[in-house]
Amino acid sequence: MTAAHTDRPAVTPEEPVAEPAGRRLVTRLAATPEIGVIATVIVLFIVFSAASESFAGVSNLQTMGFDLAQYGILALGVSFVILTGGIDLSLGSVVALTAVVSAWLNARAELPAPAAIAVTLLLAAAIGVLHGVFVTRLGVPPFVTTLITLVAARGAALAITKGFPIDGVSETFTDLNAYRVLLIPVPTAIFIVCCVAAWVFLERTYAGRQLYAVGGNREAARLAGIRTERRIMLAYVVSALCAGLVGVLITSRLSVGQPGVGQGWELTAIAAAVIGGISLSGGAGRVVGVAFGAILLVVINTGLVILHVSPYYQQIVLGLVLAVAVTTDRIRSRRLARARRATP
Amino acid sequence: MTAAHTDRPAVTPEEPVAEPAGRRLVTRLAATPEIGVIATVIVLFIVFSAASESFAGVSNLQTMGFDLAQYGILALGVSFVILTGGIDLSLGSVVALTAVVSAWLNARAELPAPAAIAVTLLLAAAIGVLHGVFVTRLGVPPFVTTLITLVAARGAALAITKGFPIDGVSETFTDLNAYRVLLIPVPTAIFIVCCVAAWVFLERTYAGRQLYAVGGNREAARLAGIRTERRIMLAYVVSALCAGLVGVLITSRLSVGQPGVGQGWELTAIAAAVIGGISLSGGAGRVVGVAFGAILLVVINTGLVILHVSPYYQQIVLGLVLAVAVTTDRIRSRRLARARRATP
Amino acid sequence: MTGLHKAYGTTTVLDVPELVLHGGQIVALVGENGAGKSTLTGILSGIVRPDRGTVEVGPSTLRPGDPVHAQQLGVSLVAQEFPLFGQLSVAENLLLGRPPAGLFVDRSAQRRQARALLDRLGAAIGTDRMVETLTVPQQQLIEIAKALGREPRVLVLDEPTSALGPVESAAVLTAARELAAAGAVVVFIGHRLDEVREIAERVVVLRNGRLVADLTAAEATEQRLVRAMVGAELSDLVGEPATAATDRDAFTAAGLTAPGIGPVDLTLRAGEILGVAGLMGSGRSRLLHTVMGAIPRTGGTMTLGDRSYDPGSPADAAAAGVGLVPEDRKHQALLLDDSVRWNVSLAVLPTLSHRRYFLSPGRERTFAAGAAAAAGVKCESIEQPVRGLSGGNQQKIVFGRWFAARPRLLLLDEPTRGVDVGAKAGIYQLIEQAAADGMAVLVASSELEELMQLTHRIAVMSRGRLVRTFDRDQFSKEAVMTAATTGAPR
Amino acid sequence: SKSGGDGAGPAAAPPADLPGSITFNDDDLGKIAAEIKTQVAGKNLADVRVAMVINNPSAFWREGEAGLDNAAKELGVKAEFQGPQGGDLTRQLSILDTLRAQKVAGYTLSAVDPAAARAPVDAAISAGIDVVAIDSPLPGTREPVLYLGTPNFEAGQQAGEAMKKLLGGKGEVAILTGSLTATNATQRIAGFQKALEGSEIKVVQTLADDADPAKALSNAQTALQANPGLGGIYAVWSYVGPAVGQAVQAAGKAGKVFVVADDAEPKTVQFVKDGVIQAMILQRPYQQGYLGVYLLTALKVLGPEATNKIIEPYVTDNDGVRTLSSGIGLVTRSNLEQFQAGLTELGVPAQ
Ligand SMILES: Nc1ncnc2c1ncn2[C@@H]1O[C@H](COP(=O)(O)OP(=O)(O)OP(=O)(O)O)[C@@H](O)[C@H]1O
Ligand SMILES: Nc1ncnc2c1ncn2[C@@H]1O[C@H](COP(=O)(O)OP(=O)(O)OP(=O)(O)O)[C@@H](O)[C@H]1O
Ligand SMILES: [Mg+2]
Ligand SMILES: [Mg+2]
Repeated sequence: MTAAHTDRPAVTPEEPVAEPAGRRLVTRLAATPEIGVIATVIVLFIVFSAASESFAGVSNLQTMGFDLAQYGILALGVSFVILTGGIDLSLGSVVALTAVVSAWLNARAELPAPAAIAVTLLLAAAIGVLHGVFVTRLGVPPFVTTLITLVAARGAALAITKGFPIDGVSETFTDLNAYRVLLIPVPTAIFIVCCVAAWVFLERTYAGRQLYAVGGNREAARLAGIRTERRIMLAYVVSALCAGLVGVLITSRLSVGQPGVGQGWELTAIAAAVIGGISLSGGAGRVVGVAFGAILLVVINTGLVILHVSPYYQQIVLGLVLAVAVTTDRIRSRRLARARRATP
Repeated sequence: MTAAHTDRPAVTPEEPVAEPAGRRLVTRLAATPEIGVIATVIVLFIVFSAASESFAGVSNLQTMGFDLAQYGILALGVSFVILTGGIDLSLGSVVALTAVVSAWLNARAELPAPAAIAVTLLLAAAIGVLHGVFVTRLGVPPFVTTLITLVAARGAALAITKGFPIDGVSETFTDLNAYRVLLIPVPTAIFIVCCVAAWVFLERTYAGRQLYAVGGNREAARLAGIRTERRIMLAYVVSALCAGLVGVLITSRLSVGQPGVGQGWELTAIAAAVIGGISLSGGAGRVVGVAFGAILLVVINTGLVILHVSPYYQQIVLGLVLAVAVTTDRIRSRRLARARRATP
Repeated sequence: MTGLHKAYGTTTVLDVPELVLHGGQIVALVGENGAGKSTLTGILSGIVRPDRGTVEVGPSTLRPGDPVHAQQLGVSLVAQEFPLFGQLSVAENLLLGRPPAGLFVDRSAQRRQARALLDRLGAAIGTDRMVETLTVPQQQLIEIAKALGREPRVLVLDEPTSALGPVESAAVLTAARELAAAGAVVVFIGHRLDEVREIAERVVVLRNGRLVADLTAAEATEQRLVRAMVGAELSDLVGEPATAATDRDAFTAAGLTAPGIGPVDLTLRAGEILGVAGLMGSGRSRLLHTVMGAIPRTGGTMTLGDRSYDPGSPADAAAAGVGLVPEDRKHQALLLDDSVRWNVSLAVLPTLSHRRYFLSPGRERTFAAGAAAAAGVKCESIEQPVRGLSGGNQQKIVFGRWFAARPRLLLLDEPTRGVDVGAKAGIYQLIEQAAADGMAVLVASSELEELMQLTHRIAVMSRGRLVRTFDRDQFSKEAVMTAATTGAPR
Repeated sequence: SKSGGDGAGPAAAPPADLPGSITFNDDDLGKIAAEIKTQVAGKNLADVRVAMVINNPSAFWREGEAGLDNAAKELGVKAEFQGPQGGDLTRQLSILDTLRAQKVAGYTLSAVDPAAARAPVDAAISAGIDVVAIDSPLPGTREPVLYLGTPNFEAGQQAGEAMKKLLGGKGEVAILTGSLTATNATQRIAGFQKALEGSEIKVVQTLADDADPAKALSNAQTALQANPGLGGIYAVWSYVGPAVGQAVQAAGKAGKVFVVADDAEPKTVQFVKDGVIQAMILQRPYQQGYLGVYLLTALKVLGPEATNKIIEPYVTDNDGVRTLSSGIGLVTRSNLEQFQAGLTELGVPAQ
């Protein structure tokens, strides 16, 4: 009777039967959902390096490293929320608020840098918890919840500073930005660490897999005995913490607490995540994609400057590049799908 | 056998059994999902009018009318897209682009105002079609599709003007704004017309119903013989057209084509729609809610100015007001749900 | 279980003073659609919170409405709608609910355990496949394997075999028996009375939420069960099609091919009911989807009536007069959060509108009420969201939708999946009515008896092809099964 | 009915005691340019690459870009024009670092936030790249950076003085600005308030529109309704002037509510003609672009000493910052034509 099954075609296991290793690798690659964004990054990188020798130079790469740390960490954080099927629009404002608060604590309240940073991160976490409560307990849509914070947090940053940057941040604080670990700026290093941590959590821990489950089918997850509310709460806290971390890094980079910083970064971060393959309907997407999504945006932005594109034209060019990248990627994956269906 | 069926309790009409008309109205009201936002609007309006006699004054109401036209029309447009389960982030940028283009056509290319407006709206429609094609044919997520336009359209506006406002718009063009229909500014009147049109389409035409169906369960709609792609396409065209209309109204209001206009309005519009009860997962929500969602935002914004709230605190106050409004509304609807379950 | 009571709004859907289930026994729970079976089992497994009453499992009392606690007490449920995670692998779906063994996932162990569970059901499904790429039947198997994996003390199977072909059903029933033999309680909900009587040692009958009969297997004759369920005598189920098919060709497919199916040649005459049998994955659904234009066909020609028929989309098909009742009502047919009215009128909206574009609410309401009643839908009001309806009632709504559209060719994929005997007979009548009115009907089903009762001919599919067609006089379970299992290889 | 018509009537001319001035500091700066030109004559300038980094791609800087291009043509050096999209602070810092990586000879910088710009500027200087601050000074860098321009604070102060004269020293005013955080806005507002100190003029309302021209108009209209006794409005940022002018005109308060606006957008100019706006406060972005290139070229080719020798006579010291003022222009109805003639002469793109 089991025999009767095993010879049934429709349900043969995934892997196509023996195939030359070479071709297999290629097909495997073509099948990786993230391949599109990765390829784009590589292509653009080559193009830009060819166009200007300084592009691939250490100091320029380091500059890109700083930007990458900012957008990348935000993208990672928001990915957690998106995986649960939610969204976090508050990132940019939380960055501004935490940037200002950390500066204020350090410069005005004269807390030593580490203490100031710790307190700031606590504040960020608290914001995350608040989001979690609104979404899980009150059932307010994530979009609305975080939109309110988008307004309120920005407002708070403004109210604290009355619009003037907070100066007088201590050396130790700004050093966070000055140092390099084997040529890698500290913020970039932090970003890399975050990537690894996120990967381990999402791919290799039960909690991580459960996060996917919650995003994939919340009711089912509940019935399967998963503590969905905790997972969702966690996602929002992670997201807010990342924003707080970026806020701290910015203040250390600017050496002042600037309330105007981070305007619209939430969209950049979400864009990076989505371009990297995180599905906005939740439950699908991987860390690699997010990382490369962020890299892509940074590479394009720097490239435009390197190529002397007039600031009046940079945005439209950026838009066109993205359009081309996305379109080609879609066409690839559709080809793939068709090919799949063709082979029965 | 047939007997076995017909003696089943046949389908009963919806009206629940007799209930005192008064109580019935109340319960009906409490059950309307939009009641929360409507109530908030009324309360705030009373508060503000009490606080300052100029608030309810004709000329201030007219000013609010202009703002309402801007945000309201956008909110209506984006609601169509959200109902299909999509999102349109390009609104603000399309507003800027169309504002600039219409001015350019009228002032530089010296087209008569009506022609300029017509061509501009055509452009807007074209953008909508483009979105539709990306989403339906290429399967690019709406978020990404419209995010690209957000960047590109803004870029185009900047590239066309080099940041310069385009001056020399003709009288007839600006008159669009100057005239009043029984004290109601033309743009506000246009908004009202749009509301009615949207209501008729969504509630009273089968195409509108199919739009809801597509948002509710796209596969089911498809298998039920609905041309899902056309409906989705329609939604994006409507959304873009609304943005174009707003762009035209703004140029006529400012009497110059300003590339900087409309920054971040997509969020305001989406917020209005969502606060008004449009579900971001698609397939649910009504025009009344959207209209009042927009009114709410305009009332708060103007109120804060009228009450001389310090500009450094306005945003944070706005945030708090929204938070309170949303929370109380959620609590109401949960109470209601519980009450429903209680009555045997 | 004692004093259980559950009401939604004004209607009491369950009122069971006492029900005791003994270990080591398979108890069948039968009843019409909407009788309260899923509600009862839902309460038992903590998904549904009763208004009154308690559930004791062994010594301890179940915390009402707490599915996690229910699982801790060893109650595990195979629900009517399978709550699976499309984006996770089969293995993860099978094991995710388990209390984590430490912080990190041991994937190889996960694979091994998953494979073991699947083999118990003889399901050769790759453990790394993403569940959303699986078919409905396969998903049902996963769901069952998941429940078995919890080594439950109480196993509830809510229509486990409704989506399965004969072979798979057999495997599931064996597994259930083994579990019972090991001392667990197995509650089995089903509408196939023969199956019920084959497996159950005790049969409990619900009607309108009340316990109306509690019989031993011996007492439970088909007659008695049906009387108890329907509360009325049923003229024994339709023996054979009332009307003979005409000789006008209504639909023909020649060399029809599509991803994974064909070439398929078949001819349907007006008024004919053609059954499509086959094992799961044999291509029945895909054939229907292809005819409906939902899967782009790669070759061959089709004619509908006397015109050539080339649907680019289901919309074209619907316009040409073809309708499809899909097998997965939840994902392929229903707007769960919308009203019965919306769902019933979905396929005929244009015809309900006046001046080409505008809906007339009055007309729609009368139409919807009529269509719902005609399909024998049980609901408080046509404004009630369909999510609240029982599985069978939901199925009837989908059927009502298409039947009201009066297409020339009606495609039915598992049309009576999860539909009770009484309603089933009703749907059969509707189908025959359709045929009598000159519609051509193509019925894909995993229930051979159903096909043998209902159809004029049965076409057997295997590996995407039509391997053989039987006329009524040739009908025999054995022959059909052999054709299905040993279908002509590619 | 058609609104605003009532306001369009002939408005009160600005009080006689508000003379315009558009001499800026062009004579001195012109001398510097000439001197540099003669000294670098004959040197190979082909591979001198300089850049101008603005704080925000906006109309204001088109004049500066024209200056940049003219100077580059005259000297035959390569000059590029850079700025962060949407005036994003960190993007500007990245641009500065990118320029450093590209080893340009030097750049002029209008910092989004001077304090924040310190680090990258220090890095640039230690990498041998010359930096000249334009628009707003760069205090606190490791090596003092020459500042070419007019402090926004000073511009705001000028606006305040003008407003004082217009109101005769007492009344209610409102400030309408594009931003409450951007340095050039905060500085101007601070300067404006400084100028009003001691007078009986009080600022009853400050409104920001987050760089949104439409909101600027709504703000202006609401402000007029919220403050019936309003006597004057200071419009910070270029597009705010037209918005205010339009609101005032529509409210029929032209000449009753005095308006002082920054920058010379076409509409603003028009409103000055019509007497709706009484004064425009102008900086000299043209010179900041034009002389910027000359200074950077000199610093590169002639070296610091020589360059300093040339500019020394004209440099002033504003609390520690070596400053070459580009002057401030006050344009009223009296000197409008003259001003516009000047611009076209400089080859600034037609407005
Ligand atoms: N969430 C709900 N809201 C309102 N009514 C409900 C809800 N769930 C179930 N019902 C009603 O309770 C009754 C019993 O439903 P139940 O699903 O238990 O029937 P069933 O015996 O499982 O039928 P089937 O055999 O079709 O699955 C039905 O009439 C159904 O309409
Ligand atoms: N509408 C469809 N579009 C594309 N592929 C489909 C479709 N329906 C089914 N398939 C694929 O066909 C394969 C078999 O699926 P499924 O068993 O549901 O259809 P089937 O072969 O007709 O099975 P059955 O005969 O049990 O209906 C699966 O891989 C499934 O993904
Ligand atoms: Mg059921
Ligand atoms: Mg099937």
